[in-house]
Amino acid sequence: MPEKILESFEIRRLEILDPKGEVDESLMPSLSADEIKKMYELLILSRTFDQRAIDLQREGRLGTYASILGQEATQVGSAFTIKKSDWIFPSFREMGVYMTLGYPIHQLYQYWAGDERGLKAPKDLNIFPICVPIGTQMLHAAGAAMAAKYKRDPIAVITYFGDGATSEGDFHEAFNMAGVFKLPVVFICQNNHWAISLPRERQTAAKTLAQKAYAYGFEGIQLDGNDIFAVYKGTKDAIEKARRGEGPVFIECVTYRMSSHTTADDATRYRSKEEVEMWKLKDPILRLKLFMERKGLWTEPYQKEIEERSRQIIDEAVKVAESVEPPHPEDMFTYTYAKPTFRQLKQMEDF
Amino acid sequence: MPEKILESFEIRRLEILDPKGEVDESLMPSLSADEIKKMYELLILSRTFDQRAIDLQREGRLGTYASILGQEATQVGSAFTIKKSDWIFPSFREMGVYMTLGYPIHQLYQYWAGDERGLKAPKDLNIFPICVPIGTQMLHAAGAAMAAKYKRDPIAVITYFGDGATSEGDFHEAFNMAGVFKLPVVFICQNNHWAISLPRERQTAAKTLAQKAYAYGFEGIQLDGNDIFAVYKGTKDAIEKARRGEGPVFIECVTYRMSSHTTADDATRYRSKEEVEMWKLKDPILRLKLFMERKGLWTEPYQKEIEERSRQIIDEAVKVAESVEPPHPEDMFTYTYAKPTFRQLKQMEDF
Amino acid sequence: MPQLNMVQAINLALKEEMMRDPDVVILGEDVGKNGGVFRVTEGLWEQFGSERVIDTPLAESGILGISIGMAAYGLKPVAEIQFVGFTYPALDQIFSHASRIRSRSRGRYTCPLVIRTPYGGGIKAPELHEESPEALFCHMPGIKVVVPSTPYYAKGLLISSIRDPDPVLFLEATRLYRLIKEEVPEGDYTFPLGKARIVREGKNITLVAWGSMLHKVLQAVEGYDDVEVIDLMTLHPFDEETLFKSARKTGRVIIVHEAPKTCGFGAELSATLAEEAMLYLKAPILRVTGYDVVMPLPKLEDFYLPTVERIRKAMEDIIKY
Amino acid sequence: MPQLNMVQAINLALKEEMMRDPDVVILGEDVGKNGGVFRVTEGLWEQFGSERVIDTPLAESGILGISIGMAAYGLKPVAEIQFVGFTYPALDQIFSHASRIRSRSRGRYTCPLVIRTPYGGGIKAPELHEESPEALFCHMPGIKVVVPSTPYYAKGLLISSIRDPDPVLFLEATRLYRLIKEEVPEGDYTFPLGKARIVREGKNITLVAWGSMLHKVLQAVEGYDDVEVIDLMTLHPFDEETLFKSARKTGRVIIVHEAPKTCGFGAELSATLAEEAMLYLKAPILRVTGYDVVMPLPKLEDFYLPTVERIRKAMEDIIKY
Ligand SMILES: Cc1ncc(C[n+]2csc(CCOP(=O)(O)OP(=O)(O)O)c2C)c(N)n1
Ligand SMILES: Cc1ncc(C[n+]2csc(CCOP(=O)(O)OP(=O)(O)O)c2C)c(N)n1
Ligand SMILES: [Mg+2]
Ligand SMILES: [Mg+2]
Repeated sequence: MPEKILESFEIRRLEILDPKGEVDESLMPSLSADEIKKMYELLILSRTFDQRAIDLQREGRLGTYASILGQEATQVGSAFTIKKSDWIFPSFREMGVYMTLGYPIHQLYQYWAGDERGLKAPKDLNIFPICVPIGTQMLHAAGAAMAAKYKRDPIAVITYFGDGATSEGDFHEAFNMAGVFKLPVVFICQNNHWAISLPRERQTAAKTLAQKAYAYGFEGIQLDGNDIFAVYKGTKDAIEKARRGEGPVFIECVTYRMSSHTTADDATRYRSKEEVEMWKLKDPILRLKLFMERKGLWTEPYQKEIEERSRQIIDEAVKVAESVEPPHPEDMFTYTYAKPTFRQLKQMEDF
Repeated sequence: MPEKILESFEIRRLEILDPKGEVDESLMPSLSADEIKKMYELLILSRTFDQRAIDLQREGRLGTYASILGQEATQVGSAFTIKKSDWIFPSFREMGVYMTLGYPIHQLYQYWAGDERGLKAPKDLNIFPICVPIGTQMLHAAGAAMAAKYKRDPIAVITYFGDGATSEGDFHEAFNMAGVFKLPVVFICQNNHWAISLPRERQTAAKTLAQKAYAYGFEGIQLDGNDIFAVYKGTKDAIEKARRGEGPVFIECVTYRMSSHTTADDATRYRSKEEVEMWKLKDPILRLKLFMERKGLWTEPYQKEIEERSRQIIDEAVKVAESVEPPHPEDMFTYTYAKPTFRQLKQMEDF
Repeated sequence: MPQLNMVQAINLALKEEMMRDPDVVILGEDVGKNGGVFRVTEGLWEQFGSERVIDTPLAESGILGISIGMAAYGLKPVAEIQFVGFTYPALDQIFSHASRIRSRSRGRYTCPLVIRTPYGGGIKAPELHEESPEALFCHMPGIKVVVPSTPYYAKGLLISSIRDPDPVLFLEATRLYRLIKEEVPEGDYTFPLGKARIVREGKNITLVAWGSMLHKVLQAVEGYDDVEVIDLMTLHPFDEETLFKSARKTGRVIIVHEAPKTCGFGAELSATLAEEAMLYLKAPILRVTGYDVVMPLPKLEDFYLPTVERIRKAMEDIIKY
Repeated sequence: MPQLNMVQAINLALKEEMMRDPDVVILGEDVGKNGGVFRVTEGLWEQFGSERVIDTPLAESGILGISIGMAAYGLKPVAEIQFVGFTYPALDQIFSHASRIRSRSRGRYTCPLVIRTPYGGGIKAPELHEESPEALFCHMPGIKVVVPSTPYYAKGLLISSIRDPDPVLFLEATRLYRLIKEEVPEGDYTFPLGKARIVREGKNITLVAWGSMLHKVLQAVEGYDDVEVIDLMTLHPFDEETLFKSARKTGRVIIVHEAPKTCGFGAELSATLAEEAMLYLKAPILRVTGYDVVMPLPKLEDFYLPTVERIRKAMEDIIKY
């Protein structure tokens, strides 16, 4: 071809830990035994939280809930590398991220029970509230990164979103801003193969989501999202790069939404049992367990112990969540503006 | 690197006619002498239209006007390949496209003088009115393409936009729709290096705009937009591909906005004389002229003749535009809905 | 005649219109195989295939933008936006294009598009799933706004909306989807856009509402004699004549809506009366509305929404006046 | 004291606030080297550099989205949207985020953001360059809406807006940018948000307007005695007290705005009066507004906009009533 070639790209995929629990030692990040156990415990805690949320929802004690089942490694593995000084802009399916960062668990239940007080992050944690309108929070992440850069704060900003979110215009504008201003932001996509009933292949005709980053002049990489070591390594590299001021990275974590979209959805209407069964074999927790067993880090009693501990933590969180006084109707008015307007003051007299 | 490579891309650039008027014969599309002369005459007509518009604006006979100076080859070359059955969704800086398609020239002046009647396309021409909100019309193109596909109409839909438009969220959503539904749409970007005062390099960190197409799973190509043969060939191939139902193509035409953004802008505030001078050497009309001269298709008398003819056409168009009765105030109401509402009927009594 | 709820009535209208006219197509998120998150399009994908019941990527501006192109080309798209709160990313396409293309092209292109979307509170759903932003759309010339309140009218109004030559925003009160069943005839019938209906006649007070609030109002007026209740049904353009007639008769008007008070659609109704029918009014025009706050999450939503008590209090106030 | 036009007064406010507070940054399309398409930010890029006067890509949702993130992080962004018609693609960020982040996070994060944007007609500009959609924003709890009418107040109101802890939409009437000069002091002064001002006192009629229409009203009342003119200045939250006081005094109210009548901000003012001050009214509340049509292109815009004649006719009607 006599035409000129202007640019060329390659899209890479990182895998370290396979479904049998074996690792590629050449890629394995350095993690102490304690760190690996901590990760494992967070995976178990996340799954315990999730199962309890579904139970509570069935009993009418929570509202509609979005399960994280199957996505725990993506969430724990990535959040594991985040520092207190970093800022995080989640979507709505990141309970494992909140928990890894130490967000008060009872507040998560409070939120899912329909109480916005659950969304008030503790002072020492720079995590934004759950974001319902899909794709919109990535721009806030870019903005925070811009502010951090302006203030010379050597932090990273991390934002989470799903495969569906990549179709929204705001995704595009956020990625473009990040590229143009070389912002310290790490975009983490939980590609769980589904956006409610739309499969990934019909969300976009691109073969990978990772390749979308090149449209904005920065790097995208695909990871096995059920491989906690790949997630950890990929996000750690990206976050450190961001903290060094070397610009954004896009990480596509390929994982799977094992349950329905939410408790209000019935995934059997639109996807095959076989697909779900196939992904069960790639379970992120099982995989880490097999690895740990091989390394002598996992035993039956250990499993029992951490399951029991998780259960206690979750029991306690539910108890606290459910013993909180219901919000006062006046609460509706308190946070519209710093000070209520004349009209609001009049309206508040109804209570 | 032990990681897997999932995909790789190369971004190509097509050039045929160089600034000295020499062509790469291996790439030269087959065009008769008459066709080439027709193209040249449309370039001259476009430039004559443009210069007159600027003069009229200075005299207060038009409103703010957006010049196409320097972009004529991109416009004439691409529109030259469009059939009457195709649909076209322009932006606002495509007077050369309208004229190549045979749009009544007096209506263009009427529009720029602030009369929406100028935007009513003749029955046999499927061109949409000028679109002011940047980037939004690409979605209409995708939608029309979807409808054509549904109706099994073997047509192509062509949409034009600028480099700035590639930053808008609607650009992203339109490209994604086109990819997912494999729509018969050709996206033509007039990358004229500037979006008002923002240079292309700060519009996006991507090295080319063409590469953005790969984020949506289809092909993007860069052309020398001042090279009418490259534009013609690139768009012809893409349009024919679309008509055959083989999906979308994105064409980045690299050209230059020789004048200020509009008559209300002063480009000397933000860009260097040197840059403008450099681009003068790449003038798209000069280049074709040199080629034609070499081929014996151009002579001084010929030039005089077509300049004179263009002037007559433009004189006539201006005369017609300015002799049209001003719109009646009631006109405001006529096209809000198919039938005016009760309230509108009451309001119309004011006139 | 079958007893249908609103989901079924709307589904029936869609099915019949698609059978009647091959240019009618449906598009949106999860409208196909999944039948829509509220199952409003259930069975249509099976019946009409994926070319006519189109699952789109997650992109609201995209959905409405391509719908506009489809409509201009000659189809009659019925686009579903999953919740009205998710029309916000698509407002530019509605305001700048759907509502203007007829005007901008001087009638050469039109936009016979229906945007169906659930609206309103009372279903204990997450943020942005319970919005009532109808007033925003009523302010934009070029679009019509329809809000059915019962299955029977939902079907007739939707058929009219699909056949209307201009874009229609068709707001479906989520709380009503499965709340009421009533007889809904099969086959063609329409209810004209721009016409209100008197649900209950009376001489003392006029209560105006639409969608889900109509039922709150009907609950509130139980046991009250001589109260007139108007179901507005089309908000833009609204039926001034019916409103004036009723106001002239009763001299007392109460407007009830879910949206925040300030600049809600109640303001327009009230201002219209204050401008053109003030002479007949015996009392101030009252508005019972949502408060001027962000719609709260489920724990407080019942306090936000107008209640039977608040409506009754307004009725007492207006009578005492 | 220097005589400044509105462009200069706003520029001065920006400059002084940037000097006072390093957290104030400006961003938008062409605001940097080019100084903004109306030159409102002229000289600021030279003075404060490209880190504080930021030329962004062409993406309005992006501009406001990143502004929200910047504001939450601790900066005080002043974002320019080139024309208010181009806020439409960014409405989701305004409605779903800027106005809600304080509420959603229960005060943990806030959004001290100013969105500056030219609005309004009378400048013979292309489509979407002359919109007056202020009412849309007034309906959304969580945001404030300010419209200055003269250079002096523009400066004071902008400084207040920048220092306000909540998001403010600051609408600058394009037609006024260079129309009037007046004395504008250098240095710090503020004018409180939420307060209207009486521009002219009178006992017979109250005329309410804001931004560019204020000047049309002032022209219209020339030669009429005893007419009171209110410049609302802040539309949301608006100064009910000043309005009530005036309405109580004159008993006759005319509201003038450029936006289409239906659901314009005039509707809220009128409805508020109809609800709370009807007893004092001697005549219907009149609205002189734009028509319910798409804002026409230059050839017809003078017919669209309220004229001195239409305002005078309303004054005569209301007096005769
Ligand atoms: C703007 C917007 N449109 C639609 C929805 C409704 N909705 C909620 S989640 C969802 C799918 C999201 O898919 P994805 O981004 O892949 O995230 P996942 O649910 O898989 O975690 C949709 C359509 C929404 N919340 N926001
Ligand atoms: C949504 C929107 N934002 C801003 C503008 C104002 N504006 C008009 S043209 C323009 C620059 C467009 O740049 P580009 O897309 O490169 O087209 P060009 O002017 O170079 O032809 C801008 C910002 C607009 N018309 N629409
Ligand atoms: Mg997903
Ligand atoms: Mg350009």
